[in-house]
Amino acid sequence: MHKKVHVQATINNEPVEFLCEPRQSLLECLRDILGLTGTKEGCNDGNCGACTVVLDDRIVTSCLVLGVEAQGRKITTIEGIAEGHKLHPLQQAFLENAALQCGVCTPGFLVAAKALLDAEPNPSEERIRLWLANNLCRCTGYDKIVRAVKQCATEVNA
Amino acid sequence: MAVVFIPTLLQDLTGGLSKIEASGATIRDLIAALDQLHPGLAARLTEDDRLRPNISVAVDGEISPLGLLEKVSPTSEVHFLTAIKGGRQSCEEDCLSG
Amino acid sequence: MKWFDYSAPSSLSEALKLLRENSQALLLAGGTDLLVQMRAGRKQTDLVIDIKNIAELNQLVLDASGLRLGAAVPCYRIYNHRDIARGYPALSDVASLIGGTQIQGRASIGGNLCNAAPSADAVPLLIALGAICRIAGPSGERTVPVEEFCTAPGKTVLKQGELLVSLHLPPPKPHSGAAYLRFIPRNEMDIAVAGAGVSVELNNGNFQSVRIALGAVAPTPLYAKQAGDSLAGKPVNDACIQTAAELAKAAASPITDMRGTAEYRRHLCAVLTARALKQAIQRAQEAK
Amino acid sequence: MSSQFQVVGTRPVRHDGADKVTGRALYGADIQLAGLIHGFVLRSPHAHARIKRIDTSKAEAFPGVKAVITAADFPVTPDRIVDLGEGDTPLSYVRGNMLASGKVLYKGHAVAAVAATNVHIAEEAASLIEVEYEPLPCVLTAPDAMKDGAPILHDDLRMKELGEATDKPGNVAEHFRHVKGAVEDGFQLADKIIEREFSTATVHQGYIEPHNATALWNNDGRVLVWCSTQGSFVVRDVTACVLDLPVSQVKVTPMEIGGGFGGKIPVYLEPVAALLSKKSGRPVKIVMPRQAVLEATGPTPGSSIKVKIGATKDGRFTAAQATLAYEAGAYPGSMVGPGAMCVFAAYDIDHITIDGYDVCVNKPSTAAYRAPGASNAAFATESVVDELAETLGIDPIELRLRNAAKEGTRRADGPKYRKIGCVEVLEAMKNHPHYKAPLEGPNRGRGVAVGFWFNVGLPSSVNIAVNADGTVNLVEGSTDIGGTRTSIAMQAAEVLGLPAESVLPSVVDTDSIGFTAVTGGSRTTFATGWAAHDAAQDVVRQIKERAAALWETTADKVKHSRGVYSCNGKSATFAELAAKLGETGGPVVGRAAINPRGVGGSFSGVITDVEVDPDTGKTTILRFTSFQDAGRAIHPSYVEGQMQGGSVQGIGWALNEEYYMSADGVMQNSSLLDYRMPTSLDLPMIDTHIVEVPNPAHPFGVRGVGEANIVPPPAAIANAIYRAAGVRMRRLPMNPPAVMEAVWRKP
Repeated sequence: MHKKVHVQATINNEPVEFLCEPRQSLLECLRDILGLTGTKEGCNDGNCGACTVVLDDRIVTSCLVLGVEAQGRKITTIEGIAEGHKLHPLQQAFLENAALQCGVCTPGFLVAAKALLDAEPNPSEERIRLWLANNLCRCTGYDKIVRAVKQCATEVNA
Repeated sequence: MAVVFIPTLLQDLTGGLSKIEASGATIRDLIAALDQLHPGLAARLTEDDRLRPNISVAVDGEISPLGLLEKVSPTSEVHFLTAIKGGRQSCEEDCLSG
Repeated sequence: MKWFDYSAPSSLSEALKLLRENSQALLLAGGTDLLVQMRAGRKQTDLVIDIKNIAELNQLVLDASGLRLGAAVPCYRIYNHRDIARGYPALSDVASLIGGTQIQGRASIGGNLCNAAPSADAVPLLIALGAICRIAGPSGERTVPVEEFCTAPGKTVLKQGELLVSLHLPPPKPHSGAAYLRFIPRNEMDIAVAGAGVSVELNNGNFQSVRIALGAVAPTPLYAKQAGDSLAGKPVNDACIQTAAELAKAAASPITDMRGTAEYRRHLCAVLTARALKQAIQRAQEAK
Repeated sequence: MSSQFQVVGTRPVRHDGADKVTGRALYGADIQLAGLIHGFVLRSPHAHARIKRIDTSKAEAFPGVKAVITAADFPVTPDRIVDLGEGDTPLSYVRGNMLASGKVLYKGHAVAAVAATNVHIAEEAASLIEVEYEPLPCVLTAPDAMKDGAPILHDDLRMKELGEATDKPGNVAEHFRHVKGAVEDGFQLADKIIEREFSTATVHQGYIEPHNATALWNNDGRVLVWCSTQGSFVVRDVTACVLDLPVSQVKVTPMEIGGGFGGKIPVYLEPVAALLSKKSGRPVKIVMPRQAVLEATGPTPGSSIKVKIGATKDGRFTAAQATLAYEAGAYPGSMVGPGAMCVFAAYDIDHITIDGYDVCVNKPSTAAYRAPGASNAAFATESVVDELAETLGIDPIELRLRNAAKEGTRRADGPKYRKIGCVEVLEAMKNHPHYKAPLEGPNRGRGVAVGFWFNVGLPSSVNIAVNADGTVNLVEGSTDIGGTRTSIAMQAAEVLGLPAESVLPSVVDTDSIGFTAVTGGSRTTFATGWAAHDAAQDVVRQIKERAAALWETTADKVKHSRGVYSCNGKSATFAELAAKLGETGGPVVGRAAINPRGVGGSFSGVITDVEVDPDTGKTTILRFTSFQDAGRAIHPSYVEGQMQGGSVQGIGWALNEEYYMSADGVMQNSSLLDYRMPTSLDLPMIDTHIVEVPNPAHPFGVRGVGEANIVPPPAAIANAIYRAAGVRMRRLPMNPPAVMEAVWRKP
């Protein structure tokens, strides 16, 4: 008989335990087991970035991580970006710049862009575009997304 | 009298005429009048007392959502339009996208 | 995906034991190729062995003997390593070319090599840099020059029960430089239509030695030995570069597929080889 | 611009913004229900084959499997023509595309479905279904499918002309023709005639969210559906029709939708999920894998187009002729109709003939994609116009201005234009700094093109309930793909004299609002916005009555201006009156259900600068400016967003996107790695210039902005590549190998 695996991890600064099948991706575990549906599935092969989460200190596509690999790791999802009722400045910048249309890629972009600004407070437009090239958006043409990230960087530095 | 533009592919019934004047208060009346002049036209434009699936009607440039019930004035221009997936309302209705 | 079990051994010996006991086991490093292939049904297994907890496969050591690069080291650790950026800038380039930011958080150079795709970005450069593969298996360890590692699309010299532990790069020589350039239709997130990795060692305005390797133009990454050797002792000028580029082109045997025609790929071999040589020469000239 | 409005033309934060930046917004795949199980669809490995036998017994016996269905599980109903919101289509085609019966017509065609306790089990069980196929030769392009002796998809298909069946069997479902004037006479008047042939590859809308559907066949017999769709009422009607239920027995709750662009109008999964639910007694969720999205939903047609235009020396177009053959995919109904309506729509030409062919091929059944059919057509026309401009020595924008369609111009398909903004768009392009800026450097070129999309009206319903705190709840049925909750709420706010934030919009299920057509055809801000305007007026009327009751006068004496009601020196704000509804007669609900006329078509234009690498053929977009007549921009940020999004989809279409098919009909690039949509690194900022020529019919002048912006980009880029590299590209995509090979062939 196949046995599920018990996994302990820290997700959005909370200790979490769950049971999963080894074949279930971290994305499936987040969404279907833990109810964290803010992380989206777009392609399930790492090419669209909609399922981006922070795994320890790096952004990854959670569709290409097995849930069992989360054992002992620290994960941040879109649900962990805002501080309580206060939106993160990047979330605010996305709203003010109309940097989303359908919004399904938005969680992935926010998680990825926040990781960039955490590491590099004032990236150039070229740097932003390169960093975000693993995140596809089909609605906006990226213009307003890049502007929102840039504006956020400028404001935080001001 | 209203001016009715006959689609190319119906002109076999009108002896090649592309424009016909006819009178009627509604499209239904107009088609009846046209059928008097050129028998067979009504059968090509309607079935079961509604416009055929591939036909829509425009009155004064405005595709009508009402079809046979659309009112016509004596100065109206009426086009019967054909469309690929055309519903009663218009072929434009099929061309929906986000 | 069919059910599989998962194991994450913390030592090389434990991993080798698991491999010995499960002949169909698959190794998981970054998973960016493996999980995609398993989901598409191209690979199946009853056991996935996660090799990321094994120290030898995570080493990243730069010293007088060169660079020891553990097979599971993810790309970002390579390009974030300042000394690697200084000593092996072309390797930093390659690590930042594979996939996008998220993929680079997981994907490893070792995985790129073991996946054995003809288009693997890291491999032509590893060949040009003269990398050696350290392989562990049931009968101990062995080493294989990287140009001999891939044997066919998706196939390598790894035998039953063996795994790639690390890659060893010789220390950079004075007046040497390397570069890898690939051609993709987009600017990121794409598979190479063709790629060229080169390393050059200069001596008083002449080429001392040159290694050239090509990607995506043969069933395996291709060491174009003749093209590189043709430059030894020759002056550094456009005519010589062009001659080597044409030899590289002649060495290629590409296919026509959705990424480009055979003719186009051959053409790109010459273009990319020439461009990569120029970049490597510049690096060599800037090096001490 | 104008100060006549308080809310229209401003840029408030969208009402659903907080939900969408925190991950709380619930999209179709996010729904969780007690007892939920997961479905997986088994798909054909062949592009064309007869199904000899299906044996599902092993799948049914697999542990964890709760239900298995095939086309045999559909209720047996006679074929008929049904109105499915997408036009009239035979039920057999709609049903056949959901689960094949008899034959599979494309690789990826659904043949069976399994529901199990998790998706991996469902997938594993599906692999145990035995399907015996008799493979048949396939045909993949319109020109090949039109040849004598081509493999035939539908044995019973006979070509139609104006709805009349002929006895011609084959793959051509329909041939139609539009004639204006006498085209041969027109060509006699020309000094220069250019005729060229073009082809475009099949491309996909590429929305990031895969199709999904969850259904529960409830114990009371009602079918409840949660899904991602552009039109909840279309899903309701199609599901009811396929399952042979009255529409009232189906309730569709539209979840947030992760992009559509026309591709989420057709229904693929909902009736399948419902049947699995009926069989298993459990709610069933199906999420399409990305490969299935590419292989088995509706891309937009590949096409073969011939365009011929004649002009006088001084640049007047005398005649134009086009033949368009579009690939319908597996079932009749390509977008050749609208393509034909748009092919010469930007020009005032006396003599035109247009022939259209709708051709079945062994590829997925095509669907709408943002101004469907028009980009293909404009690529051809605008390339020929550019070549004429060069030959005649006339500036390309000037040549277009000399021939621009205007009010009173009659299109070849019949209708005369009312007030349109074609000339205004061209003038804006001519005067834009981008067009005047020098373009320096080798291998660089600038191209321009224009495009048209007619937009649509269609029914919409809106209810507005007044809250005691002076806000209102606005309820509507248009799924919100790009911020339309806000553009609709803003129109109500303008009428009510309230800030946008005081109108709280909700998109609701099909039980809770009157019929509302799909979010498509650029209609939502136009038509549902109009309904919101009318519903708000209904509220104002009722509030006046309440004020009149308070002030002991009659409603006609009460004046309303910007949220303040007054009469004989007394005045009260909307909020003050809203607080007194209880004492003045109870709740106030305004409503409107409309089917508007007065649709205003939208013209668009592009100026772009490119650089072509002479060694690789790769095109880089250096600068890109999009122009569009919005009529009125309700929320300019989201108008710009539509223009930028459409532009970038057009850039992808132009440069890299295509269905790369093997000879046996298998898409070789069915992933987002190899179906190369533009990434952020492939693009510059996309500049926008909104033109506003108000639509005189609409209360705020709205035309609709969702689509026309994708029409000119491929042609503009082709024209720019010509100036950069000296080659006229007549096939899309103009990817690096194609450009390189054209450069090699250059004389």
